[in-house]
Formats: sequence, structure tokens, C-alpha cells
Amino acid sequence: MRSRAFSLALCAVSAFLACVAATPPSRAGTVTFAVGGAPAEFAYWERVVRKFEGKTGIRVELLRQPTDTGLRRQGLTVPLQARISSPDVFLMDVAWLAQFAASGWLEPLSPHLGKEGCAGKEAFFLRMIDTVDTYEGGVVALPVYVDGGLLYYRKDLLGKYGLPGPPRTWDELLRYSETVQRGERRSRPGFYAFAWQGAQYEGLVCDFLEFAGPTGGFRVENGEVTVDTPQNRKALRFMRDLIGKYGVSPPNTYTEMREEEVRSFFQEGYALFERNWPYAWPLHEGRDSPVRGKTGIAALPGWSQGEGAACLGGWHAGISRFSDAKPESVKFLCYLTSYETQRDLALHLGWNPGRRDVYAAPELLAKNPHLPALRAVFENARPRPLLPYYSRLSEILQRHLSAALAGTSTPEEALSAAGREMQAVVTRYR
Amino acid sequence: MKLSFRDVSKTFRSLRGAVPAVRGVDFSVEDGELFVLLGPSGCGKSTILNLAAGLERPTSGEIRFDGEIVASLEGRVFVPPGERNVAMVFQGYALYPHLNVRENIAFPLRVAGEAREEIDRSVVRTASMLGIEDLLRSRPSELSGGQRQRVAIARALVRKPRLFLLDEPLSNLDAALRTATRAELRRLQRSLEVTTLYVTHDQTEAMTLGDRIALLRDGRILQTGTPRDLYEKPQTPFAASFIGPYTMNLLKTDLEEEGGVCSIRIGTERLPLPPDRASGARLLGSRKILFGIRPEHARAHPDSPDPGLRGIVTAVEHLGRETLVTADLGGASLRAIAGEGTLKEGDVARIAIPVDSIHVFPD
Amino acid sequence: MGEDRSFRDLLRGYSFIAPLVAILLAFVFVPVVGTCIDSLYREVTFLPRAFIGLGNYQSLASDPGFRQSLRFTVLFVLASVPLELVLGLSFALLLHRPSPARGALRACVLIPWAVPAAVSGKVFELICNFQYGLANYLVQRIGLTDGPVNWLGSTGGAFFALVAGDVWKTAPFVAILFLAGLSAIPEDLYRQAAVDRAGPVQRFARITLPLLRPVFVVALLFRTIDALRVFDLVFVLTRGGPGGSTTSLSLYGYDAFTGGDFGYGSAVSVVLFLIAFTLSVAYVRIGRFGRELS
Amino acid sequence: MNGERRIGMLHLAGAVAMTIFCLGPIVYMALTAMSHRPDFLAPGAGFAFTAAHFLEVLRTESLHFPEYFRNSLVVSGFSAAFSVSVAAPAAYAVTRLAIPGRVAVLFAVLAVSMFPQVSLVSYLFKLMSAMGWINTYAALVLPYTAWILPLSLWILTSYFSRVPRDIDRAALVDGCGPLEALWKVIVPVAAPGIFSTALLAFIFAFNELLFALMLTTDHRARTIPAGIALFEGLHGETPWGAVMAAATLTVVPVVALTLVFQRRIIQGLTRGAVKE
Repeated sequence: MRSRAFSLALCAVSAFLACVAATPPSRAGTVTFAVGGAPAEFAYWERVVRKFEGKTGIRVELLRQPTDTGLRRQGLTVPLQARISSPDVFLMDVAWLAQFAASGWLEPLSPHLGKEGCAGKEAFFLRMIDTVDTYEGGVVALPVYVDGGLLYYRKDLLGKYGLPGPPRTWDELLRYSETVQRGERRSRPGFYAFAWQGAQYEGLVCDFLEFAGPTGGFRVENGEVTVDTPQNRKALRFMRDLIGKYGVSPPNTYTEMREEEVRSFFQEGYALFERNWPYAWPLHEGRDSPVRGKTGIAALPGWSQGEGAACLGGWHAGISRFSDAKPESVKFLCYLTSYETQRDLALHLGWNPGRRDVYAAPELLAKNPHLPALRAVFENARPRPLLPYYSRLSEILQRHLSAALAGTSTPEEALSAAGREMQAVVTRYR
Repeated sequence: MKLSFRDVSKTFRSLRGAVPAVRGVDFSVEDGELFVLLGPSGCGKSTILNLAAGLERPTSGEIRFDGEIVASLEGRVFVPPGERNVAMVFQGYALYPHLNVRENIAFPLRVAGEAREEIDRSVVRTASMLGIEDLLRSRPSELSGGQRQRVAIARALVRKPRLFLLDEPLSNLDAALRTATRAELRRLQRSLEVTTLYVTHDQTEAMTLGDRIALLRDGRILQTGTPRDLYEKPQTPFAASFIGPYTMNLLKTDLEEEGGVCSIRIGTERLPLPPDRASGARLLGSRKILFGIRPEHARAHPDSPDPGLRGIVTAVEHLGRETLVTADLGGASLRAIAGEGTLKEGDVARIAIPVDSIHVFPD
Repeated sequence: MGEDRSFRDLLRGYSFIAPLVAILLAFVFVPVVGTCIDSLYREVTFLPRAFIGLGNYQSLASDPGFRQSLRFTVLFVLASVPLELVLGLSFALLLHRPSPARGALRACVLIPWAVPAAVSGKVFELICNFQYGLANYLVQRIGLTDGPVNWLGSTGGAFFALVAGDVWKTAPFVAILFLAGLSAIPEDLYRQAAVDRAGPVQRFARITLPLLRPVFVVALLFRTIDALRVFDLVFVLTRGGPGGSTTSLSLYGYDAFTGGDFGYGSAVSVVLFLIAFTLSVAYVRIGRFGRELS
Repeated sequence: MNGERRIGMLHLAGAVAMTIFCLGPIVYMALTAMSHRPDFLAPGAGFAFTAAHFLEVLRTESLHFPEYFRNSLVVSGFSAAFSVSVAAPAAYAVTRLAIPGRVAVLFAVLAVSMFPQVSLVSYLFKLMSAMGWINTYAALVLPYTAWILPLSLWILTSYFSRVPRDIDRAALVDGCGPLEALWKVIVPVAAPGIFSTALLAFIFAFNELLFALMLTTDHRARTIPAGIALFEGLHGETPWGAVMAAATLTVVPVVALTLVFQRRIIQGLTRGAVKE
């Protein structure tokens, strides 16, 4: 009888070990690169990876992440907190770079810059490298592509209604929207003049900062949060009225409208204006796109002329401190930020490269005449506050902005409530 | 094999405190003897059976197989049931529902690890002995009560146990089958000469099957003896009323003595006692005694001047071969078999009581 | 075997239970205790771990986000559980009635319970889709509203969608519980009532309902505790819904964990644990399960 | 007597409504999965059958759907097997061996089943990270086993207590030891109960989401519910055709189990929660 109990225990343990071992291992020396899920993005990265493998013989595996920035961040914080080697290289939203750096998850890159095939610091937007990509003196990430909010507009519709050109102020945008929408609604009932990101996620905070303009937004100085300002209230009221009072933005703006929903809404011809990132340009110009050739790009309007503010976005690449393939990852990161890759990035995806010199590439200028204008935008685009707990503050702001847009609270209530909550978080993390 | 219990007790501890089921029991069963444990439900007879089987451990006392201790708490000895080579038939037969009849019977042999052909031969032999050789492939759920009971017995006897334990095996059978099986069980046990401990609450089974019977109540043995001893010489009122086809009449009476002649007064009637019974009664030392007479010994006749007790008939029950008459003797009622002549309710009856079948107990 | 006093038998008895207790200790008790301890620390990925006693709980008290999720969770329980019980009871009555298709009916009623909540969450998200969801199709077809309803856009709409999703998945489960209760009611009670010429309504009111009371209590408590800890449906269907108005306590804790604030998330989950634990103790005592075992 | 006929009609209507209520969403899911356009309900859109979504979900390597499916089956299978093989001896001990405190064990275990998962997951995450088990099957199988143990123990206890005591006494008298009695007699007799318990354990494990989200980070061990919750098509905007195709494929095993073993499952559920 003793032997039976022993054999039972033995087979239980072995079954358990089998179940641990049964999980397919990841091959050493392989670089896992986590990327987003925007349409052409994945196909492009596959080409970059094949080329890199061809040149260096280092195997790179792509890990596809959802497009929702909140889910992408969780997809990285969980493995990093668990000190897991995969993913080795990953793209980070500029909003959460500070948290990743402060948490000690990023491999220092300064020692590798400017050596064997790696670009030096000066190849990038210096102001951005020093503020966003540097932590405690060392460079911990490199911008792969830079983003700034842009205004897309239907050149044909503006012409049709005799409007001179893209609006330079929000009031102009509103006037143009109302006239064109009244006309277009007759033929297309689902037509809404202005589509922008209103769903409750990081994108909403970006749009809000752009509506608030250079003097708006929120700051944290020596433990004090300022967000409940007249400028912010005006912007939030305006955003809510675009949906409610003026009805020039679709009702599901604050529930479903994210980057991709806005892009397809504009691309299917339901809108006059679209606020989106530069990635939308090549898609609008795509072969079977209904708005091909009818779309123009302009800087976002402001409350007074020339005062538009592009929310600095973009994705920076970093290497995990727990990676088990650091040398290979450094080589891959340098390849990502090489002149050729950055140029192809702009060509195929229409994303704006993180390197300054690529903006002068002749083949790009031909395809994308407004590149120099974009470079100027990026030189002084405003980064969101660089705080390790930025995402906590942003979550609070998202909640209240969304509540204001949904009408569950007034803009004043939303901003003062957001201010109180954000202050509580700041004091807790001092 | 000789089984013996020496001052064995068993107390169950549960959430609601200690429950003494068996209190200091002494008995022994000779080799090949069929010893019956008789008593009302809850008297501890099944616990004693389980103690013998090793399914329960004694709280005190010793159990011996052929003189060798198999269970003793003080002596720190306990032979588990599997190693005692005992066989048991449970009240609900406890057949293994997931095995067919052949596998059920073969189970103990397979556990003992006997050779394949050996098992098959024993199974077929035992099955034919019990007349169930054609049921070997069917499942217990497809069998009748009687058939299931035979399979249970076959499973018990197939490995020639040295002690055969039966826990009220006939109680789930209908009356006709019960009498037939009883006789067959007796014949089987005689032919195998296996020491058998048989538990039942049915006194008819005990009387017909048992070589010897132990009458139990509240965990104690009241009386041990042959069926005849228990029937004719019950030592307690309980034994008297428990044994016998009809419950014995037990009447509270007073002892009167006049000129060396003892007699007892029942209600308004008086009954002189013969010398030996009288001396027994006198020994009891008290005036109040219990007078016992089995209904089947007394006869009820229509009233006549002959000696006997007079009473008014209150009920007449026709039970096939016999008619039972209940008569009221001024406050105490008495039942007797009807003699010649017919009696009906309200008649005055004369009840003749053979003096040598009188029993006397202290009140 | 009856009472086994010898040490070896006790040892064998407990060795049968040991693996179960070991696994529960290692993967349920220890984690819960660990979480309670963590809730007393400020534990963030970018700061060293520091003991702050009830600091997290004080922040919780003044955190409108936590209060909102607490309110939502309680409202969600109050809305979905009674609905599930009523629907579950009516399903059980339908299933209990002998009919040729009873087996098939029971199977199809089980399906919603068997479908993972993550999957039913996605299906309900599609149903509530503003442009082409089934809900808007039906609502407009019946004429309840003129235009499409922005279900997931409004707090009320999202709340309704969550309750609908939860009721759809668990009403069948509750029906099964009631079915067991119904089949335990002896048939001759109804025959007796029929003899007394009691109509179907009286039969229901005087026999079925009273005898279903114990099942009702068990189902009520069982579902309340389950609904309190809702996560899957909320994570998938509304992801906390417009303005965080449909963030359940579990989701609020989860977001804190993945946001890198383990201390705060632990505090949230300890509060939820205390609520669920007190209810479960009531559940165990009211359920009086030990009866036939001891 | 039209009273009875009226009740009959009421029952029929009720049964139809119930079926629509239960199967409606599932049918809508399957239809969307098979329709070339997700908005087939919109006027003029029309429904055209296509298996494209299914092929896309199964073939697109980057979606890892087949791997999620395999992981779900392995994890749920192991968890169900482990929880039943641990719960069976415990249930035997609780119902058969009169060891003191056994009822207390049952109550404690039942209370455990009421714990919210979120109050376990953070510490489990730290535990699994420390052991380096994140992204292995162990990270899910062990918590799942512990999570469904109370239910398994509860159902098995009620099944074992229905097996007549005399049967295992007969086994003991026939020469078996206690473990042998459990293995050779009790387990086979209670096999239908054990099967019901394993079925329920499998379905519970197959449905779990929170542990899967926190304790696995990539396709090597992640299960279907997490895969579907984070499902993003290649085009960013939720491709409802592909999502519903993935959902339909996921539902197939559990619905099949339910249809085939409906009686077993109902027995298991009622034993698990209600005392007759």
C-alpha cells in the first residue's frame, strides 16, 4: 500500500513538471520586438525585421499589441514588473516613458550612441532627446517616429462651399463646419463635419491639450497641480458643444471615436475635418480611398491665429533591462533609428521619422511636400508633463473629460474634480 | 475456528458526546457453530458484528480468533479486516454496482491475488452452489432482491472464510422467500461447517437458525442459550416477551399463602401454584410478582364449572391454524388459544392454564 | 470505518486532506494575506517600497474614482441579482414542466452559463454597437426610439448593457438551482392540492414558493457575492464605461496593479475581500450545509 | 377545461421566449462571424455567407488564435484533472474517515470559494514572477486548480456521501486497504460524479479571464478569454467579423460539452450549490 501512495505522489509531481516544461520556450539570442497594431504598421515592421535578419543574421520575433494605448501599456508593464526577458525591444508612448525610466526598466543607451552604426544624439530632435528620452543624465530611449496632432481637411468640400482654405482658429472651424454640414447632410444623413478622438483613453487628453492650446493643459510644480484654469474650461466647453450644442461631431465621439474610427469616418467621406496623427495621410491617399487626392493637411487651429499647439506624441524605442539578448537588441535598435529605416518609415507609413536629417530626403519631399512644415511643428511641439505617475493623472483626467463630454458633469465640475483627485495622487507619490 | 469476546465494550464519540453502543460483552462461538445475536434495533448487535469483522475497534476488552488476539486496545493489537479472512453479508447486500456478478464474486479472490483459472473455478463452483451460475454476466441492478442476496452470500463464501458474518441478510426479502432462504442458509452453513455469527431482530429466524442465541438489549447480553432454553426458561420479562410466536402474557399479581399452599390472585380470580413454582416465587421475597403464561400454552373454553380463570371475551382473532381469544379478568387482560366450542365477544370464558408452563418474575 | 482513534489512522486521514489544504494555502490563503500586507505599503514601480500604514486606505476614502466604482458595483448587484432570481425562477418553472423537448430546452438554457464571460462581453459589445448593433436594429424596428441609441456612450446605457450581459449569462445558472429545488418537492403535495381544488396560482403560492425559500436564500447570497466581484464582463464590454462610471471594484484594483501601484490596488481588493467574506460567512451559516454530513 | 389549456399555451410561449433569450446572442454571434459585412442588419446590406473570417482567425500567425486555443485546452484540462485528483481523496476522507474537524474543513473551503480573484492576483503575480513561472502553464494551472478546488470538493463530497457506506466496508472486509478501497471501489462507483465535477472544473477554468491577463503576457501560455478580450484585428478598428469568428470557435468546445453532458452538468451544479 505504501508503494501505491508513493507512485500516486510521483505521477502528480511529474505531471506538474510536464505542465511547466510543456510551455514552448523562447529561443535564446532572439530579439522580441513589441509593436502596435495600426493598419499598415505590422506589415512594414515585418519588412524591416526581414531586412535586419538578412543583414545581421539576428533573429527578430514580432509581438503584435492592440492599438489601444492603455492596453499596450499594460501589455508592457506586466512583463516588465515580472522581470521577464520578452519583449526585448519595445515601442513606448511618449506619455509613459517617464514611468518606465523611473521604474528602472530601461537599459541605458548612452554608451552605445555614436558607435558602430549607431546614430549620435545630434541626429535626433535635441530638445526632445534631452527632455523626454533622458533620465538621470543618461539616454534611455530613442524616438522611432514622432507625432503631432494635425488637421486633415476636404479640399473639394471647402472649394464647393467657397471657403478660402483650412481654418486658422476654432471659431473659423466651427463656422465652416456648420455651413458645409448643412449642405452635405441632404445627400449623406450620417455626415458630421468634424471628427476627433473623444473616447475615454489617452488620445482624449491629447486632443484636449490641443483644444486648450499652448497656455492650457496641466502642470505639476513642486507638488502643486494646476488644471482647473479658465483656458481649459473654455476648451472643454467647446469640445462638449461640438457634439451637443453645435452637433458638428458624431454622438459616439466620446464613446467609440479613437484614431482608427476617426480615420475611417473621414476616409469614408462622412466628415469635412479630421484631427489625427500623420499616419492617416498615406491611408487617405491609398489606391481605393474615397478621399484620395481631396485631402489637405494643416496645423491645428488655435483660439487666435498661429496659436495652434500640436500635442507631442510619437513612439520611442527602448531596450528592457531584463532582456536576455542585449547586444542583439542594441544592434536592432540602432538599425531602427538608422537613416535608411527612418526614410522607409516615412515613405511607407507616412510616419514622421525621429531623425531630423531624414526630413531633407529628396524622395520624401516629392511624396510629402509639407514635411519641412511638420519638422518645424516637431521642433517645438509640447510634451505632456514628464512624470513617472503621469498615467495615473491622465486616467483621472480622462475620466472627468469623458464625463464632461457625456454630460454626466459640467466642464467646471469635471475640471475642479479632476484637479482635486490629481492633487491627491501627486501628494501620495512625493 | 473458535470466536470469543471477553468483556468487550465500544463507545462512539461524536459532536453530541459519547454513545456507549456495547457494554462489557462476553460470549464465544464454537467451531462450525451458528451463533445468533438477537435484539431490538439499537441494541448493539450490528456493532458487535462489525467488531468481529474489524470494521470497528473495541474501546476495551479482547476479541480472539482461535485464542489468538485480533483486537485489543489495551494490548495495542488490531488486525485489519482484510487480514482476518472473515466474510460478511450486509443487510443491503453491498454489491459493487460497477461490476457484474462474476466480478463481484471474484473480487475478494482478485484482491488476494489468486491465479486467474483458480478464481474462475471457485467462482463457478460457488455460483452453482447457490444456483446463480446463469446470472454471472448480469449487473446487480438487473437482479431481484433474492438473486442479489445469493450473490452477496456467494461473494462471502467463495474464499472459504474462517468466520462467516451475516447482518440481517433476510430482512429485505418478502415473507415467502424469507422462509425458503432461511432453510437453505441453514443447510448451506451445516454443509460448510463454517463458524457463523448471525445478527437479526426477528426471533423466528433466531429460533430456527441458531445453534445458540444471545439476546441483547442496550449493549448488554441478557441471556445466552439454545433456542429451547430461551423459549422455556426466559430469565427476564424482556426475554420472555421477546421470544415466542406470540408475546407472553405478563400480569401484575399478588402472592398469597394459606396453609403451605401458595396461590396468586389475578384480578378477581385465584390460581394455586404447584410446589416447585411456589418455592421459586417465595424466593422472590416480595408480595408483588409478575405472572407469565404464553398464549399458545393457555386454552380458552366456553364457561364451565371446571377449574380455571374466568374472564369476559373482548376480542377473537382468527389466525388460520389457530384462533386467539383475548379475555378481560377484572382489569387485566389475557390472551389464549381457543379450545373446543366457539366463543364470541361478551361471552364468559374459562381459561385453562397448565401449571408447568407458568413463569414467575420479580415485579 | 467508524471512529479511528489510533494515531496512524488519523495520520492517514489527514494525509488524504493534506494536498488540498496545501494547494489552498499556497495559492489562496497566502496570496490574500500577502495582499492585505501589501495594502499597508506604498508600493510603486518607480519608488522604493515604504510602509505607510493606512495611507492607501485614506487615499481610497477621498478618491472619487474608488467611490464611483464602489457605487457602481453595489448598484450593479442590486440591479442584476433580483432580475436573475426572477428570470431564473420562471425559467425553472418552464424547465420543470414535463414536455418532449425538456432535455433540449435544458441544454440550450445551459449554454449561456458555459460561454466564457469574455466572449459574451464581446458579443454584447457588438449588440450595443452604435452603427450596426442588434440592439439598435430591434429598438428602431419596434419603434421604441426614432434614432439609434448610443448604448455604450451613456452611463445608463452602459449599465443596462452590463446588467443585460450578466443576466443573460447567469439567469440560466440560477434556473438550474431552482430546478433542483423544484424537483425536490414531493409530487403528492401537488396531488393533494389538486384534490383540494387549488388552482395553479394557489398551488404556486402555497406550495412551490414556500418550499423554494431555502434555495432562494442560497441563490441570492451566492449570486450577490459573485456579482460583487464582477470583472470579465466589465473589462470586455465597457472597459469601465464612459467616464469610468461602470468600473467595478475588481477592475479598479486591476487597473491600479497594471498601472504599477500595487499598494493602492491591494487596498481596493482588501475592501472588496472584506465585503465578500462577511457575505460568504452568512452564506455558509444560512446554507446550513453541514447538516447531513456530521 | 380551458384553464389547463391556457396554462399549456402560456408554457409554450414562455419556452419559445426563453430559447430566444438564451440562444439569440449566440446565433447573432455566429451570423456575424459568417457574414461578409458586420452590419448585415443595416437596410440594403444583406447577408452573404463567407468563411473568410474563420480562415483569417485561424491562419493569421500574428493573431496566435490557434495557440490561445491550445493553451486554453491544456490549462483547463490540467486544472480540471489536478483539482479532481486532489479533491477526491479529500472528499473520501471528509465523508468516510471520521477525522475530527472535517466539517470545519468543508466550511473553510466553501468560504474560500467566495474570495474575489482580484484579492489574490497581485500577490500571485509577484509569486509567479519570483519563481520565473510567468508565461508557463504552471502560472495558470496552479491558481486555477486552487480556484476550482472548493467547488470540486463540494460536489465530490455530496457524491461520495451518496455512495452507500456498506460498499467500502465490503471492500475492506474483502481484503482492500483504505486507499485500495478508494481506488478500486469508491472511485469507480462515484465515477459519474467525478466526471461531472471534472466537466464543471474544466468549464470554470476555460472561462477565467483575470488570472490569464495578469499571469501571462504573451501567446506562449495565454488562454482564449484573454486573447479575445484583447482582440484587435489588423485594421485597428475592431473587425467584428474576425472577433465573432474567434468567439464562435471558442464557444464550440464548451457548447459541445454542454449539449452532450447536459444531465451530468446539471447534476454537478445542483449538488454543488443546493442540498436536496
